[in-house]
Amino acid sequence: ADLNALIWCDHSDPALLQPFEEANNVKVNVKEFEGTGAGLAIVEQSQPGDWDVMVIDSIDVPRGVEKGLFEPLPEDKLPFADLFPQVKMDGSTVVGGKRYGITEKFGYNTIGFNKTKVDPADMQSLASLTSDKYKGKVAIYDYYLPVIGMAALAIGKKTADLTEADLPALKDELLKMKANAKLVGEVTASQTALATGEVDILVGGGEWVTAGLAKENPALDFSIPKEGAVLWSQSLAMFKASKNKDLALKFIQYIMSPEGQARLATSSCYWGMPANTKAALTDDQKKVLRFDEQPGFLARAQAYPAPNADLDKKMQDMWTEMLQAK
Amino acid sequence: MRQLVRVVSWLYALAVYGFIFLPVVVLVLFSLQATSFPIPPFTGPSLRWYDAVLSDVRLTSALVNSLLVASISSAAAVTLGFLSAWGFARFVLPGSGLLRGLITLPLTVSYLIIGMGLLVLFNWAGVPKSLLAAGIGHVVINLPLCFAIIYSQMGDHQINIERAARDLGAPEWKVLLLITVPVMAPAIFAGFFLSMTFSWDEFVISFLLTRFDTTLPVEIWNLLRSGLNPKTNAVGSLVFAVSIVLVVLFELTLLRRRKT
Amino acid sequence: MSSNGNSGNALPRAGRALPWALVTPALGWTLLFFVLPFIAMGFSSLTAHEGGGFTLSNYSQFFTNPSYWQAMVNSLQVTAIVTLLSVLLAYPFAWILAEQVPERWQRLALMLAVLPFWTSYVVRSYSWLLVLAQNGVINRALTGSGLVAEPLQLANTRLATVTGFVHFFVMLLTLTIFANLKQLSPSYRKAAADLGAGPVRTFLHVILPLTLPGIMVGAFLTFVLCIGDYITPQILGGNNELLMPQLVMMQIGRRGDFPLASALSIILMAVVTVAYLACARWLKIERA
Amino acid sequence: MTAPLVDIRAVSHRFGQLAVLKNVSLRIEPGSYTILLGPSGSGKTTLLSILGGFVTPSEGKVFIRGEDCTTVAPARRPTTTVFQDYALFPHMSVGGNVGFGLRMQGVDGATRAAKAREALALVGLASAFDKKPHQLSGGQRQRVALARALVIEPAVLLLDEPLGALDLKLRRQMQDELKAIQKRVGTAFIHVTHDQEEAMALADHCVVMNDGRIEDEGPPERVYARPATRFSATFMGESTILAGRVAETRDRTSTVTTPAGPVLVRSALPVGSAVALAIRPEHLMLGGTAGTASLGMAKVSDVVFQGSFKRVLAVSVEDPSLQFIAKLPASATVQPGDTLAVSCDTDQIIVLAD
Amino acid sequence: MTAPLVDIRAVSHRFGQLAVLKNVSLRIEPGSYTILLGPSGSGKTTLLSILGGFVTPSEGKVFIRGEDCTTVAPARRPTTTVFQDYALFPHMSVGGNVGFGLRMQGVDGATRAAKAREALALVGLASAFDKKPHQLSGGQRQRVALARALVIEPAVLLLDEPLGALDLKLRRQMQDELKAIQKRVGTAFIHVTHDQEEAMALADHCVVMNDGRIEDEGPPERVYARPATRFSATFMGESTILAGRVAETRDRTSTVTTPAGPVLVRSALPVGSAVALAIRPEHLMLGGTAGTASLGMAKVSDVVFQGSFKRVLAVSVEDPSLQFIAKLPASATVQPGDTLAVSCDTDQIIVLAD
Ligand SMILES: Nc1ncnc2c1ncn2[C@@H]1O[C@H](COP(=O)(O)OP(=O)(O)OP(=O)(O)O)[C@@H](O)[C@H]1O
Ligand SMILES: Nc1ncnc2c1ncn2[C@@H]1O[C@H](COP(=O)(O)OP(=O)(O)OP(=O)(O)O)[C@@H](O)[C@H]1O
Ligand SMILES: NCCCCNCCCN
Ligand SMILES: [Mg+2]
Ligand SMILES: [Mg+2]
Repeated sequence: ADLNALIWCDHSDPALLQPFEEANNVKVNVKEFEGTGAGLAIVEQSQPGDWDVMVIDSIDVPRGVEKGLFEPLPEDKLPFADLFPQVKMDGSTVVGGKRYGITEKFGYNTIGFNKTKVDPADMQSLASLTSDKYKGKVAIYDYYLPVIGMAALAIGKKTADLTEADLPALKDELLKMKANAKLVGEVTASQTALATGEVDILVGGGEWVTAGLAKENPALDFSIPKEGAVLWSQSLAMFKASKNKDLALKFIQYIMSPEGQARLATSSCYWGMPANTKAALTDDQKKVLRFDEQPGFLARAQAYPAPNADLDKKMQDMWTEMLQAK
Repeated sequence: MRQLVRVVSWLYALAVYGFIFLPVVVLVLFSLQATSFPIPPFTGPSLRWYDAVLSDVRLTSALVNSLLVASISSAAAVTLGFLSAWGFARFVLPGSGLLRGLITLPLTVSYLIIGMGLLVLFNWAGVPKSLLAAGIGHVVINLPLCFAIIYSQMGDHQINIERAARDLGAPEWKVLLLITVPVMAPAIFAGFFLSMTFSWDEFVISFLLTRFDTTLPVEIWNLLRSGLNPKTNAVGSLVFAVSIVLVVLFELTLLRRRKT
Repeated sequence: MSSNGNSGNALPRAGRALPWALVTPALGWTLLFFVLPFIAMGFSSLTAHEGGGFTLSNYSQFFTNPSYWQAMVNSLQVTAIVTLLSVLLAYPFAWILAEQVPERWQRLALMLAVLPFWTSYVVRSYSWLLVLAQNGVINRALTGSGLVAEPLQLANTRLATVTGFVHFFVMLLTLTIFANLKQLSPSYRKAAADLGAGPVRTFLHVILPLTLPGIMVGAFLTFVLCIGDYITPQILGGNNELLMPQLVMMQIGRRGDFPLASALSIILMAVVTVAYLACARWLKIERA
Repeated sequence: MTAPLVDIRAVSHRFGQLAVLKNVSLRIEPGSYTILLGPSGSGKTTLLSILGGFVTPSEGKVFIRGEDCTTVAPARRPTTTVFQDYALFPHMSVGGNVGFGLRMQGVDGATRAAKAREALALVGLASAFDKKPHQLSGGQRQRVALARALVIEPAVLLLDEPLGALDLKLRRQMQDELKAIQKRVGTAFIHVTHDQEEAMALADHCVVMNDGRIEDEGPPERVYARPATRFSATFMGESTILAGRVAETRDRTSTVTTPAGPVLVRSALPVGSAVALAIRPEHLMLGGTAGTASLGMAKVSDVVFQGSFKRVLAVSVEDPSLQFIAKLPASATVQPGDTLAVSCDTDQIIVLAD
Repeated sequence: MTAPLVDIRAVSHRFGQLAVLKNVSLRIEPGSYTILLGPSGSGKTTLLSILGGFVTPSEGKVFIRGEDCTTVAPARRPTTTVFQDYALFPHMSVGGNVGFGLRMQGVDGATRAAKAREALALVGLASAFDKKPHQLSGGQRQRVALARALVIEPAVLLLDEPLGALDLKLRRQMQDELKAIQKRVGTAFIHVTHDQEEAMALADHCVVMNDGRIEDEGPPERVYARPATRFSATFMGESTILAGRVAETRDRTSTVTTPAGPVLVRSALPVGSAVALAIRPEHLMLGGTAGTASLGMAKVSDVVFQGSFKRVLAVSVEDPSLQFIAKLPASATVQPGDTLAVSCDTDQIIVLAD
């Protein structure tokens, strides 16, 4: 039987999937999506049982649970003890006392930059992103939640507390960023822009951009500025209607295993911190990911904003407006 | 004066050729790049990205999918187009002008809209996304094309040829098989070939209507979004090479046809 | 048209069903997979994203939210520029191929001119990104030769989107215009020359007006394909502005908002229809 | 008298509002060569299509060999059509074309090839068996179309302007061949043309059509010499037409007043009635007073040498709107500008009821 | 004698390897109507294109009004061409078409319209000014093309098979009109055709071409009555051809041995040389012994009534490969199967150097 997985692009790396496929003699069918909204829409358009596992923003796990999509995970069969405690995200992954998601990978939406082209000291403040000094040298990662989160940090708000009342100030901040920006791009476009010198700074960048490119371009780096950074964290969840729950569990176990974690962390689409502290990473890889600095980073990081449906739509419209701004 | 026109023409033509070939040359050149960024300086030549492409199962199966969808949907489009063109050209049907307009209408609609419509319809009807769904979409865009090409070639001369066959005792299906199809073969072939080309290259409908088994353009799009590297150049160059071989074959067979 | 009447075939009574049997599959297909989806999309566009129910809000959003209708303005601007530029570039090129290149080389020259047509469309846009990038071939050449001091911003601009589009449509239009020029009887040209028109006036008074219908067909095709395309602006435009297809895809890709996407598609369709009506008189297919 | 091979009874046909055939009746004898002659749009092709079964008439019936064939499909009629554009199957060899009808009858390959070769030999193209139609000249294609139609031994062969696409020299040559072939095979031919010379060269029976009606029919000599109507007098060869009125009738002879003066004709016509007199060009005499009927004086406006004769146009001095058309021997010495007496023999004057 | 209007001097032309014109020289007089007559591929269009300036000859020169025009562009020559497909500009009205040449000369709108109307009136189409070409019939389009060419008052009008696309009846009618128009305007017309009847109907001067060479030229009467070559004897009207050998020559008379027996001809020919004798159909006599030269007996194989005459084919009894073609008066009573004596007048025998 095949395993049908609704995933982010890092999971489509053959280097990650093939060992699992070979070991279990199955085929993993993957479908990529971008945001949680899109992912849930795909599920809605499918027949029950079409999907087995899903990758989802940790903070959005409750949205899936609300729709009755997910199956609780057997904690005893998964290496919960080995996870970085800060990224277990029990506030989101545990609903009604049951655990529906397990964090597999995390990182920061912060400032990515080319240290040979900018003053690293400037990168300690979010204010630099809107300063004239870097006009036209900036790219913005095209995903509204983390970048809105960064805008919130820049105006001194907590990402968890955002309400509709904050939108005008956030919009102001976003428009200022846009005025400085050369482009607003998805994963590859923004990575490419930074790597090829199209821009020197990526708003929303982080290890997920710079780590994978470190070999090619060691000048790429990221910082956690004094205002803090936005923590991204992705979880795995299993579908209640899955016809292959055993296999689904095996898959989650594989991803959470030290080998699986190492492969996921360094997958071709983007790198990121493994949630499992025991991930079988080489020293070089750990260094690139700044494995050892994590405790300090995590302390200053805030989670993704988690708007309700109404605010979410408003945020997206605000984002559209930012894109259209000249 | 004539000389001047000649010189200016040459320069202009060269400039346009340059414009047309610039991205292709760059594409192929940097597919041979040894490092991960397909931008200058050139670090190749190396075949590692070709290697990577050929060992990527998703890409190769997408290639097979694309060929399947393109050939089957084109065959369907050309069959439907041919039959209807024949019907409209040979018989007086009430409201013929309007019905012909209806068949050609999708030609005037953007692919995105056709894809969106099918997506909404299939959602509503509970039809799952699949290559088949994308293939249906491709028939929608190619049917009017095949119809228009074949219909425009069905002149009165062909009408008399068919009448002659009937007159000599051929039943309708023999007229179709022995006369109309062979006589219309060039137009049928042209319709099929164009459909293949369009289907082969179509992105948005396949993107909206497939799930994991998808077509090459969608897979290339996915590849693009998983990081900039010369693998994309390598796929592109391979596709280009295969297409050129097909086009040259097409030309040769067509030319031979014309000569005999 | 004169002898079209010939087609008035008298079939034996048993054969009366045949014509319908021939055209029904195509008509059925079109009704089922083109007209019906349209109706479905129409219904969908009148429902609310969350919770269903009849609403006009998907349409009113478009008209009241400037960042939405700005996408239409952008689309129309880009499409107009692309169509115009493509025709202006392709016409002289097709003319040179048809009239300046010796007959025996014309096929080859034309083949060569449309060869890149057969690279994958997605890959073609991506290649332009490489060409236009900050460190791309053009900027390297410009800075390397000292023509400019700083690399120009070419990628991630409307210019880049337009370039990618024009590249594709120059090939398409060259094909159609070339075919049109070749169809003209050589005696028109001879007659004009004979009556005292120089090359310029022959072109202006005879060749151009006679190829105008072909140009219109090509231009309309360009319009339809360009205004509905997602790939090129998405890859080359750098999200510095949104075009309609991007806005539509965003509704699906980001939020799965099919009703809004449907409404936007229908609005886009309406604009294409207006364009169609504007050049309808040139867009007939007739039998040879 | 034998039963007619084809019997068209009171056939009328309309395309939409347009009445194209108006109550046409016609009988075709076995082994005859019938020509349907008439101007463009007169309904010739429509009549032929009704015979071939491609069009079902709005009214009337068609009997072939005594059987009602009005609604029988083309394939099941004992007729075959040779189309003006030949309608050869371009993808088949000449042999394949000629053998097609037999193939449809289920005749086996060898017999088919033998019969096709025979038919090709009949039209003088024995060597073309393996060629493709596009390798043949226009005249050769014509003959292949003929062989293809003849090989299935139809009772009636229908030809729609079979020579229309050929140039004059080839047309003449093909006329001779068509006639010879028809004599050899004995099949009834019905042949549409608008060329009156072709009609005279080929027809046993000539049917003149105009505006959906049969104006005149009969052996071509009769139709030429004694046309039934004014239309047929001008369409079947040229004529000088004198419009006149009957002034006096005595003994079986009438005097008609015409613009060229009073003319005696050998018919008893009602006095006061309007008549038209037609005179064939070869019967007009210019200069001298050789003819028994004088037609006044005329000024020669044009003399055209046509090889074996001279065609002369002359304008009546009495009425400049009257133009005489005459054929004089090549040796005649008239010049444009000459004013000459015009006359003819009373016997040659054709009286047309106007 | 006045200087010729057009003087073609030793023109040769090759397309690649193919020699299409071989050393052609020709003079055209002002106001004349010249016909270039010849079979397909004989180089007529090429010669006309060289005159019009669309083709520059490989060798030789073209003088028009004494000026060397060999390499002058079409626009700057005093010639205008009427194309076989008319080449009317479909997007312009008839008036726009006719006025086009004047517009190119910078003539103002009002004058242009006036002149265009005049030219249209000349060709009998005054009312068509505002129509589009596609609204006209073939013959009308032809006349518009003529008006368009004439309005700029060329010294020479070139017409390439101007009537080729018209049906027979219309072609005849347009021949009369062309001739009349040419007389009215006085422009020299050079007209290409492969229809010998058209040539005779129109030409003042007839040029017979074959295989890139001029075979014969002169007034059509002369070319018909005394063709210079065997080709011209069969192309310009039919002839019976007797191949023979000169047996004896005495005084200015020779005896030629032919399949039909010895024939006397009035020329001193070298004894033993091969000659061909041509006899026009209207000069052959059948039955009786009216002619001065006896041609033996022949069996009538076909008699075709052609209205004003009968065309008779007869096979020589002496040599069945010899076919006589004769024109007899309509009143003749020969029947197929009759065996008759064939003769002609010695004076009518045309001697062709073989
Ligand atoms: N299928 C049809 N529908 C409508 N009108 C028709 C059709 N076929 C013929 N006609 C009209 O019927 C009339 C007679 O046509 P038909 O073809 O029989 O004439 P014809 O004598 O063969 O003329 P021609 O010499 O031009 O071939 C014409 O006016 C023609 O326009
Ligand atoms: N542009 C050309 N290139 C090569 N060969 C040519 C060209 N034009 C004409 N020919 C050849 O030259 C020869 C003479 O052609 P031309 O058109 O002068 O003949 P024509 O007497 O006008 O014949 P037709 O009566 O068929 O029009 C033909 O063999 C033709 O194939
Ligand atoms: N959700 C943002 C985390 C950063 C990495 N982005 C990957 C997005 C895949 N679609
Ligand atoms: Mg007809
Ligand atoms: Mg010619």
